[in-house]
Amino acid sequence: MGLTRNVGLMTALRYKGQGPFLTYILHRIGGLGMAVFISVHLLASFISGPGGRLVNNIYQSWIFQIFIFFCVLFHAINGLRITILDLFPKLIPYHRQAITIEWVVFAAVYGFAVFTIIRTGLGG
Amino acid sequence: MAKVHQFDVVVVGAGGAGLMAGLYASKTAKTAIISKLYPTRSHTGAAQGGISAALGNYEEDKPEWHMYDTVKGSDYLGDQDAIEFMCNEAINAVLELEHMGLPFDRTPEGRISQRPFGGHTNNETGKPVRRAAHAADRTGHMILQTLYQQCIKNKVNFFDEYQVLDFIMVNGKAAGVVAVELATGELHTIHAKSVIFATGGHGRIFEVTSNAYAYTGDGAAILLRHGIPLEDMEFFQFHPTGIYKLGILITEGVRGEGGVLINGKGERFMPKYAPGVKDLASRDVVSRAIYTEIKEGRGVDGKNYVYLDIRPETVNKYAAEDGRTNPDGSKYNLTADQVLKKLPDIVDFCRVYLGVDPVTQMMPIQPTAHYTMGGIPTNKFGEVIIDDKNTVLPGLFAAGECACVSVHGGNRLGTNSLLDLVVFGKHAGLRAAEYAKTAEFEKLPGVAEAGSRLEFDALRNGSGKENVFDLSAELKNVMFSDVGIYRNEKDMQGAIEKVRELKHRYKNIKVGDTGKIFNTELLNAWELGNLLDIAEVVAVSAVNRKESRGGHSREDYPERDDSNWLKHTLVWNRNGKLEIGYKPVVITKHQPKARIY
Amino acid sequence: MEITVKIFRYNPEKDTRGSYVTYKVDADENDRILDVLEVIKGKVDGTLAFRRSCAHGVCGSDAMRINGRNMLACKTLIRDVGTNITVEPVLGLKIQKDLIVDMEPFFDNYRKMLPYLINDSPLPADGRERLQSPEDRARFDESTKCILCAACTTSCPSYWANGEYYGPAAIVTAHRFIFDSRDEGAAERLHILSETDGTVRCHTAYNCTEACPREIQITKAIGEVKMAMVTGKLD
Amino acid sequence: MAAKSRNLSIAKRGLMSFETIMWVFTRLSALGMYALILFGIIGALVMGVRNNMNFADVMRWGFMPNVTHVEDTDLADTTPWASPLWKLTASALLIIAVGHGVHGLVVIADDYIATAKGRQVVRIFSGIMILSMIGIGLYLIWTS
Ligand SMILES: Cc1cc2nc3c(=O)[nH]c(=O)nc-3n(C[C@H](O)[C@H](O)[C@H](O)COP(=O)(O)OP(=O)(O)OC[C@H]3O[C@@H](n4cnc5c(N)ncnc54)[C@H](O)[C@@H]3O)c2cc1C
Ligand code: HEM
Ligand code: SF4
Ligand code: F3S
Ligand code: FES
Repeated sequence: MGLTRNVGLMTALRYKGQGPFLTYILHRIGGLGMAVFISVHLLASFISGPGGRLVNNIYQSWIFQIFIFFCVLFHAINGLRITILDLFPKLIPYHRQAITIEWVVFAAVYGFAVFTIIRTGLGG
Repeated sequence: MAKVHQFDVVVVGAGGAGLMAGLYASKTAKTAIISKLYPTRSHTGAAQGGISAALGNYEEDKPEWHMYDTVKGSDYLGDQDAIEFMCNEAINAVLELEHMGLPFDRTPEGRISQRPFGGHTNNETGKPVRRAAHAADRTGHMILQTLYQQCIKNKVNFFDEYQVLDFIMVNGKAAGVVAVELATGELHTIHAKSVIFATGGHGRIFEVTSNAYAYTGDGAAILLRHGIPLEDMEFFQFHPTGIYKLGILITEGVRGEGGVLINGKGERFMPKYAPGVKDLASRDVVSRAIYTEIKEGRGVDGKNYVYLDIRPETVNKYAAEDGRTNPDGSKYNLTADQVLKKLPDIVDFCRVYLGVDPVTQMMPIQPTAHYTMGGIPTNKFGEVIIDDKNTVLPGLFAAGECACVSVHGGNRLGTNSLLDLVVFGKHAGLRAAEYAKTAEFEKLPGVAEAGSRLEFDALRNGSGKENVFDLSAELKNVMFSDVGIYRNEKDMQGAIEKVRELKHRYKNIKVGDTGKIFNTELLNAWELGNLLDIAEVVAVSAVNRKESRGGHSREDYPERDDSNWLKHTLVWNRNGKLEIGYKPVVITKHQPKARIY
Repeated sequence: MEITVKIFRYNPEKDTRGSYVTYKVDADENDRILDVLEVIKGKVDGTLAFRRSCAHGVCGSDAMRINGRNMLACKTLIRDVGTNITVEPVLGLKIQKDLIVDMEPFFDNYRKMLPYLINDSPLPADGRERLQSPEDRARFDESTKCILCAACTTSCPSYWANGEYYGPAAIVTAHRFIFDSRDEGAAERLHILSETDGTVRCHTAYNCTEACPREIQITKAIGEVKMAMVTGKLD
Repeated sequence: MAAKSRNLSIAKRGLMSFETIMWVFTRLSALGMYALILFGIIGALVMGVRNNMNFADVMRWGFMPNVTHVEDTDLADTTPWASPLWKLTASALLIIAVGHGVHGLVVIADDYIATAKGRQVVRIFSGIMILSMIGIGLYLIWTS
């Protein structure tokens, strides 16, 4: 009797949380992305050989760099915000403003990085 | 067959009264609390303003003054022995709540903070006194939570979301109740030695009401069907300040903090009606004043509402005019910030439901049905009385808004209800446990729940066309307009006929939901049956009382008539016919005199 | 004005899964969603099941998902959400019928927080109240506002993922006592909350704070509890 | 009446639980990583990369100051970039990041796995992962 309590991924993503919910999801994706990237990267470098080189070549392609840079930058900037707010809970009511600032900083740094990656990527 | 449970004491209702009774009964007896709502959803949680006790934390105050104010507030219909008992117990009751953890607001010295409330005065000067202990404007919420928490701590048994349908009486004694488990539709018989009813009021018989959907008078209606009388049902309190159209309550605390009522012409009108305490007069007085203003064409835009104004500049202007001072003698000065701090929920209600910000705008208000003064007659130990000789029905108790002790008489003072719950809830619990110690379990009849099952089946299988929603809308409408703030013979007779017609049509009701799990349609239909029964009693009692007293104001008998009507009404249901009787009022210290504020 | 309301329907006695049914009803822009549900139940389909009591946002009965977010049906007006409305039960609790979900796990978590004042010291000798300064009282004022509606807990992605998490509402309850200067049970509560299903399950997703109809700064309260765990400071 | 200052002594509340310690570690390691990354970027600037490296490469170096990360750039001489100072910095970053990252994975796993047994498996697995990744990482840093 009764439907289960399970919440499917799609249902969860369709929940209309606000900006902070989005940053939570992106932070998680970023962290997971980096963790996977770093482990694979380490293993690949360790094994080296053709397989390892293939992996590292993929990693060095500019398309992949754009993705991993997103993970790193977003996670780092958002992580700093989380850390600050966590250590000073009094600031939490201002999280909306904090997130706005965070997006501005992120957009500037990430935009510049993507620009140079693409330029070098296409240029040679 | 229904499931059978056995407890020494069973409490029906988990509001302030039920939890307090359960808490105290459980100290010595095996106790269960049954509630159709999760306990924290009970209507006690809606109470805003405060709970009264002559703590004197700001200025001199005495239980005797509290008693006199309550007697006067009741328009001398309250039983003075019970009132004296309650007012004396008040101080310890409030302190006990604090000891249980209730987060009252605090004075600068760290004591419980108190605010003025309508009808509470210093008897020597006649000036309002700070008697209402409060936790912001959610005192009831905090009482409800604190008591529920104490019950958890004391491991009281809860039957949450079980609706009691019937009372089991064997050999003239209480033997238990029948309840339906909402989640499964299953019937349960709860066998008990003592049964305490604490099911709250029946304000849902009126259209504009501050009362919850759950306020359908279940307890009173169930007992009425078992031949137990209901007392003083003509007395229903209309609170002067409900949000226009919605009826949501704006606490009297707003006026306690200095808010004033303003009519359509922009005038403050209360000084005309109550020159002494003005906007802080007793509720019936203020409600009638508003109604009179509206009737004489001074409502806002000619409509049936006026304004309540808590904007600091207005408050300070009139406070200066009235010579109001702080306890230390300095000039009273309210700031916008204080409004937000002391009345956060009110500010929130106005913003959400009216789109009005009370700090800068006036609130449109109209009187709203609010509180059931009458109810199941009890003595001051919560024992239910079944006749004019104060005969007790062994094992049956009632407390809270569903009961009539009577401490509120013709009109309840603000904050006295929460006090009533705590004081009489406690004593009902203690008495019930004590009774259970010596009493034996009565043998249950063969199929105790048969009656309820039949009742349900009749509703469920009804082939009729009548719709619950329409019937209840018609009922509320006629009760509000014809048995409302002002009453007269002709309208009320019409209302009685209408109610009887509705009762007739009710037999033809259609319930579309045939399921068992959360069949809320069926339960709503059953509750409508209670509303109809109660409404009839209210209207019949009201027509019968040919005078004006407290909340009962008749246009055709505008004066109070102590020589004929200084007595309680009792109404029995004898085989479907209502019979009226009377009970004397207990008068000890204060002889009736004119009631002027 | 005619509005369109799409409601999640599930009758455990007939259906194996839920479905959406669309209703068109007349309403005023100042009507509450609860009023609309009442009209649908009263006039169109009586089998529609939902909880409600106070109808003005103080009892916590009617948290549900309205247009994809948790809200109280009685505190949400048509004018706030428009005329195309979707109403669904909250997430993360078992659906029992239509908009009614099983609240037991929610209250179980509440009870795990030792939700009562713990103070074994003797009462003041004069039998009067325990003293508390207005500042100390203000310290936990916000968390006393909680009406246990579950809007927060059922909006929390951590709670969706894992029903063992005590959830924001329980932590708000704990906060109400931990920061009450009269209470002496803080150590016990912090101990309970420092386990794997306690505050570490909160990843500051803020859905709870956004959902709370009482406007409690829940994430802040959780943050304060976390810091109390680390520093032992209770003021 | 004045506000009361309340403190729970360690004796009263006991030591922090593992979860709380790791919660603190995650924040401190985040700050630590910031410090090391900043150190790396400043170092890169001091070593005069302005004309020979693009912004993205500087960032890459910052996030892991290992010489292999600058081998594909236009730098004429990478010897200073392979100094023990940078190897130490890289090692510190590696250890902190792996601890932080793998514990992060445990946190995510705990969100979805609620049984005591499942959680134990995750913890054992994460221990193995931390040790092997740090081992491999150190090996790579000090042999390149
Ligand atoms: C908006 C508002 C503001 C108020 N403000 C104040 C104030 O400031 N001061 C003051 O003193 N008073 C105030 N009052 C009045 C006071 O709050 C109520 O009179 C009081 O709370 C009633 O408490 P109770 O315990 O009798 O009933 P409730 O708290 O309503 O409890 C009734 C209980 O009975 C249960 N129940 C009902 N029927 C059944 C059934 N058939 N089967 C099982 N269970 C059932 C319900 O589930 C509920 O748990 C206010 C009232 C309102 C509406
Ligand atoms: C400057 C760098 C970094 C900062 C400031 C940072 C900050 C944080 C913070 C504050 C958290 C806790 C989030 C929470 O509890 O809600 C976190 C979680 C996490 N971090 Fe990092 N981090 C950084 C680098 C990394 C790196 C390099 C990795 C990968 C190896 C990583 C992987 C993770 C993972 C997997 C989580 C768990 C995610 C989650 O709980 O949703 N982080 N990080
Ligand atoms: S914290 Fe807010 S959202 Fe959560 S249960 Fe309490 S009132 Fe509801
Ligand atoms: S939504 Fe959940 S993750 Fe934390 S901030 Fe609220 S409890
Ligand atoms: S009905 Fe009480 S909160 Fe909505």
